[in-house]
Amino acid sequence: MVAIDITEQGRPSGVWLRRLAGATGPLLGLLALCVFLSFATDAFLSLRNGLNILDQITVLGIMAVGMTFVILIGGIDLSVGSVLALAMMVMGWTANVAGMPLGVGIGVALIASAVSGLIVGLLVTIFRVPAFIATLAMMSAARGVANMITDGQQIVGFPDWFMMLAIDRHFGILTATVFLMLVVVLIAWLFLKFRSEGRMLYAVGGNPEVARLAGINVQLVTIGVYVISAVLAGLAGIVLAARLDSVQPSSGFGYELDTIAAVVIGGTSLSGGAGGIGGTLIGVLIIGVLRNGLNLLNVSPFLQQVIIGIVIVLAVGAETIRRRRA
Amino acid sequence: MVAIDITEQGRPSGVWLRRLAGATGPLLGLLALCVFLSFATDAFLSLRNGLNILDQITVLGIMAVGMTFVILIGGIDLSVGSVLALAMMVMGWTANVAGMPLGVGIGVALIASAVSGLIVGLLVTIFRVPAFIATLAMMSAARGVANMITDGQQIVGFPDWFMMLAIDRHFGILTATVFLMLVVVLIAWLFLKFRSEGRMLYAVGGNPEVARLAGINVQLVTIGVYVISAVLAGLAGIVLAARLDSVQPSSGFGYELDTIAAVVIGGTSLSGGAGGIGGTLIGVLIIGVLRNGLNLLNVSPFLQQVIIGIVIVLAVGAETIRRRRA
Amino acid sequence: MTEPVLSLRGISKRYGPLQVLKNVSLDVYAGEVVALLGENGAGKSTLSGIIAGSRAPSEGTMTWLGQPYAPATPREAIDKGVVLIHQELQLLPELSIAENVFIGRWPMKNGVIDRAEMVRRAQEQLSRLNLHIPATRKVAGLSTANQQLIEIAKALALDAKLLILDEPTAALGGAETEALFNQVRKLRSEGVGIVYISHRMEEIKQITDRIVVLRDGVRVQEFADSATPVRTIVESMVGRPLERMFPPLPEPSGRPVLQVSGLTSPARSFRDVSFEVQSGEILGIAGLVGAGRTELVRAISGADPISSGTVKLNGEELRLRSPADAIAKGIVMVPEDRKDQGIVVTHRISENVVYPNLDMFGRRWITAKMKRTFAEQAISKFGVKGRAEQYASDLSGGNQQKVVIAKWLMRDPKVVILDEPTRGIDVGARAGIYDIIVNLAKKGVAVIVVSSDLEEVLGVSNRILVLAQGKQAGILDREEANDVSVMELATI
Amino acid sequence: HAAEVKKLGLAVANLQANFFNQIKQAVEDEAKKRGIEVVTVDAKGDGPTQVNQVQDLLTQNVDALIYIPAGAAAATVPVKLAKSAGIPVVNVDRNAEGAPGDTFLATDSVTSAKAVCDYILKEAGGKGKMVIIHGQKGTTPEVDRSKGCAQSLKAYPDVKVVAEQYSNIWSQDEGFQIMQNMLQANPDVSIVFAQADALALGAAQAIKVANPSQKIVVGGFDGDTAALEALSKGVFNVTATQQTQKMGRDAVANAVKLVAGEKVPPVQLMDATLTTKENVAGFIANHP
Ligand SMILES: Nc1ncnc2c1ncn2[C@@H]1O[C@H](COP(=O)(O)OP(=O)(O)OP(=O)(O)O)[C@@H](O)[C@H]1O
Ligand SMILES: Nc1ncnc2c1ncn2[C@@H]1O[C@H](COP(=O)(O)OP(=O)(O)OP(=O)(O)O)[C@@H](O)[C@H]1O
Ligand SMILES: [Mg+2]
Ligand SMILES: [Mg+2]
Repeated sequence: MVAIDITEQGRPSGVWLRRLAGATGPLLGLLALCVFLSFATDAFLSLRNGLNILDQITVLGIMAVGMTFVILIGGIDLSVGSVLALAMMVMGWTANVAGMPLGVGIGVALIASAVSGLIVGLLVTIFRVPAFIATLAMMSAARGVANMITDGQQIVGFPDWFMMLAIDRHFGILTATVFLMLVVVLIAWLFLKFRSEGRMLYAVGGNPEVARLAGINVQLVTIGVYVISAVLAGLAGIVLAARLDSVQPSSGFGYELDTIAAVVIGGTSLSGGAGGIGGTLIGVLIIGVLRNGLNLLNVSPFLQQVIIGIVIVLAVGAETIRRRRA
Repeated sequence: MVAIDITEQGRPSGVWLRRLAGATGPLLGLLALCVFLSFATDAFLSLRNGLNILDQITVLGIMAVGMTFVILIGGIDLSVGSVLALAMMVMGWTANVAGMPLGVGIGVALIASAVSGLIVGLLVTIFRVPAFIATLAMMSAARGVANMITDGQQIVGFPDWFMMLAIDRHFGILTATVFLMLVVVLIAWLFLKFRSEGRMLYAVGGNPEVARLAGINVQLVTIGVYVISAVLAGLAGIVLAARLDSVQPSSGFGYELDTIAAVVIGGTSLSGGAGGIGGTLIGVLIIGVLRNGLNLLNVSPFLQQVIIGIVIVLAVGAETIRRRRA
Repeated sequence: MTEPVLSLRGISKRYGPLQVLKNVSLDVYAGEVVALLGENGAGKSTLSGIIAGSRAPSEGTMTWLGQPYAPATPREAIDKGVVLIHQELQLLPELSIAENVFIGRWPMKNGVIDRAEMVRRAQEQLSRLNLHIPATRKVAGLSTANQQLIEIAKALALDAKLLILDEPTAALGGAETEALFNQVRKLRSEGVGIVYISHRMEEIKQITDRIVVLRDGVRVQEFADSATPVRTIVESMVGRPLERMFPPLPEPSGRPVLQVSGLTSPARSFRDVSFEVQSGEILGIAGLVGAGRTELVRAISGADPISSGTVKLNGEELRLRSPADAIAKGIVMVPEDRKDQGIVVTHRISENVVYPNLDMFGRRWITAKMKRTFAEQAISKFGVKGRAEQYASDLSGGNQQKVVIAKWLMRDPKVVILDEPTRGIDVGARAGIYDIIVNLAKKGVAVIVVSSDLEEVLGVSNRILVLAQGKQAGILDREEANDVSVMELATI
Repeated sequence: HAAEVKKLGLAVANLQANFFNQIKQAVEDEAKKRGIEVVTVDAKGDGPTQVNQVQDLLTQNVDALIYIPAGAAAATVPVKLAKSAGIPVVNVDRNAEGAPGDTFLATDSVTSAKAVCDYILKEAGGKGKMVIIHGQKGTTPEVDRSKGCAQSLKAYPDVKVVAEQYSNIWSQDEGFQIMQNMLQANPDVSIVFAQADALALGAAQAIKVANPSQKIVVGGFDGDTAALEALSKGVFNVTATQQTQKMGRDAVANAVKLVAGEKVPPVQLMDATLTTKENVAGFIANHP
């Protein structure tokens, strides 16, 4: 009855900053951090260090994309670190023990991750197990399986081309793995921002009942999101394997908190329905720059812990103060 | 005039099981676990093993009480493990380095914990930092400070009476530390159930705006709860020191997830406003019995991880299935 | 009357650039009921919130019993005897009814909560409202109407000297409303000052002594006599003459679109319901609160499962496993509870309007501009007072309701079900919604309107299905339907 | 009291560390050969967890306990618990000050670390800039290995230590990041001592990525399975291979002796063998 008018018209779009939604505070925090570090140490402000930081955040960045999806729908995924390890071990086993080509190993690893995510998704939707519990259980179980594959041993030695993915800086700039992360981030951003499936995540996170009544298949969306998160964790595992040229079942221990932290620092709300990839990227960068900078400054490890705590609070608290002023 | 609404008369209330609110499933899970273990291994069903299990859950139990409060108001506390370590180191330093009586050390340690909790509370209320971030920051900072006290070294050697608190089984049954845990649990249960301040936690967790409009000082309640949680974490640290007869800054690493898991397994909702101490006790026992039982069964460590994951899901999923039947 | 208990002088309220209240003054005396009227978004709830200490005014002063009065928190207001029943339900679903009634001020004995006393007193309050539910029951799962009554009981349990009721009857049926009015009259006779907010004009006549009208945040008029003709009051509210409430109904085409037969819910909250709705027809569904109307329409729209019976659309039997199935077939529903089912309050209007229509964008990229343009069409068509980028939580209740309706009518549905469509909607806008309903029917849509407002069902329906305790009591034609015949069926 | 060992308790610090995992496997193999049942528990690095696990082992009436302490430093309580249950304890790798086990098997970390540092400092020509990637700060191995390397450094006044950083969980990923950042701050580094093989492997990888013009000598510690293979490919230069197989075998043998009432020395230190590309092949074939 009512014709949809989807022509591009309307007011001039918002100030660029507004696109970042709740992440302006963290962005300011990130900028302040960078400015401070540039003055405090010569080593910080250089192309090479910038590329190093990108290298260092690749794994976290890829996982944080999946975690953003999960948190957007009001969920949580504690299993990412273990799924990462599982994927690594499956890949290593397939390639080096079963002797298949590494490409096959990568495929099998991603499938194993997807299955983990599927199990979590089914537990959350069909069996109504709270996401926290379902992913906590998967965190334990996937780690156990990862360990059992080689009885806790690491596997080393992959083809050279594989390691080169994380080493070779094409055109002197980007390694394949960093490029992969950037592509993942970009696709996720476009997906969330402009695709109807992406908008569904916001609806589900905002209020699942409203979403269901609006004809959105909440269960399917939920399952899909946990699968994506797990597959991205698996992908991060493969990147890590390339980076370390080895796989070990203890990899990714404790990564879940780092990943959730990056997402939440980036302004995505733990209660779901608000936030986005832009903020997550900032959150990931804050963590990456902070660790890099503190090491460059040669700050003692214990003091680093204190400073990291303070900076995280400042970056997020800045948002509150900014809003209060406005 | 208005006919009595039959559907809303409700079932006969007061069934004993219903008191446990959402924890009936987990309770059944716990019982099933105990029955299974009694048949599967001779070593399980004995007074001595029962007392061992109580010993083993003391630290987790005390922390889980504080965490229950926090989760009831819809918050989360990731800092408990670090605050535990901080309290241990403060106690150790005061007693063994500064040379004061151990009693003073304990007092100072509890004060240090309370201050950590107060800082978190203020960040959450006044600066509106999400609880996840505020406590994550405190987790990092408190660990750093705990490490800095002795530059990462442990402190050993406390008076004999102190260690005896965790070892001496009075009347052949309870150690002082287990007794302390039971007292903490009992007080917390009474407090939540019968004190108006306790009910306020449910109101704040159910809907902070409703609580505010009803005249409840939400900020004060919130700050109070984070202080209680931190003090109980500190108390758990002192118990742990007695148990280990030493303090080290790496203690309590990763305990936050265990503690949250115990509370959530016990049926307290992560979105706040529903749950209670009874459930938490069950959650703590499930974790304790499970670990104990798997060791007694001589299950290999890696397989244990898988089984723990599965049992946790079953314990919580049972609740869903039970509800669906009803 | 002597001194007013409460007087407001020059109260203004701004949200950023938006001025919501402008220089409002008001006196309330002991033992009177003042009606506060105005369109959706006129500022009634805002003013109530200021009086009750939950929001601060930007300018102006208040006096309470002759003393300067500026409550910083709701607690201060409650302690002074100023009590507000909020427009939105303020209950804690996981707690018992009794605990909700005494929230924050639980009766104590020996330092612990006196549960027996609490339950006893809560039960007493409930029975004053004719609500016979055990006070020990959890609030979760109660119908909206019963929750509203608990909300009222909560206020009655406080020792109020001034009671503000912000649309207390929006979710209530006639019987519950009458029970409420008895309590209001009792309080008035005890010398309590009462401010009464409602969009139901017939109630205003019944219960209020004096009428104050707000328009766009300005106090425009006062009628000292509640016998003032409704038309005059309404014109003062909307600022223009209002011709009529109900538009003439179209003739149904005679071609059945929706055929329901033998429909029964698993919980048997409705049983063996059969009816059909023709293209171009408006079927009203009436009944007492709890009769099962909501469950019935939720089942038809795929939101709840059915245990037996069939739903046919244009002769084709439907398998409805989810709302998505129903929507795909062209059956859409406007749910009764907007806050929990109709709208994501923390999201923008534009987002909310887009959610049920995501499929209309197909595989295209959805830009912010597209969403805004889409939403702007919807809100301008249905006269929502608000902008597309506004957050739903910043809209007045009535405007939120309009958004919920508007988001569905951007599609091309075959069957439109509206459950309590005008809950909380002002008279002017209500006429607009009736126009929308009738226009839908004129375009050949089959429309179902569920309402507890008898005047409304009678006014917009070609036929009226009456449910009584889940059973189909009968279907009345327009000619035979009136207050008496409907109520007779509803109460068997 | 001459008794026989039927059931052996093995409390491992952290199976995620290759070093401990190797010992565990050696213990289990040796026990199998002797027809002894082993109950293995893994504390995942947490001291209190280990106390619980030792309690559970005692509940199962093990005849002897092989105890690899978890946590930054050895806790005394497991030994005390076992003693009060009348069960002999073989400590491996770490020993608690107040409550030593009946015997203690370990690598002489100080000496071996000195050997590793001697090798890399000499290899680098006795001069240049050096960085040290420590293990988890304050832990016994970290302290001992730092001590050993410091002794070695005294003989090389021309070597300047320009940066020292600490890992938290001894992981390869940490080694990578720490080294990457160190190279950023000090591009002309030529000597690296990483206090564990995982850290060394990470550091070597970071060096490979940075592709510096100068040659960088990297030394590790432990003799992890994967590290030995890497060594054979020249990924890094030297490590000290701890005799994990021997430790595992000896642990079982000592437990048997203790239960049988025989006397064993309270401390049995063994050397870690300096391992380079030249002699690594033997170790890969047959881990000591
Ligand atoms: N937090 C807020 N921020 C911005 N605008 C607001 C906010 N709260 C209310 N408003 C605006 O204030 C105006 C008055 O709202 P109010 O809720 O007082 O109206 P009302 O008279 O109660 O309407 P209704 O009859 O629909 O309940 C509305 O236009 C609304 O959009
Ligand atoms: N979520 C729920 N859980 C349990 N019972 C419910 C729930 N929702 C409604 N009921 C009960 O089901 C019965 C039918 O309620 P329903 O809401 O369909 O009635 P209605 O005729 O639409 O009346 P109204 O909507 O005006 O309250 C009522 O007794 C109600 O209390
Ligand atoms: Mg209002
Ligand atoms: Mg209804």
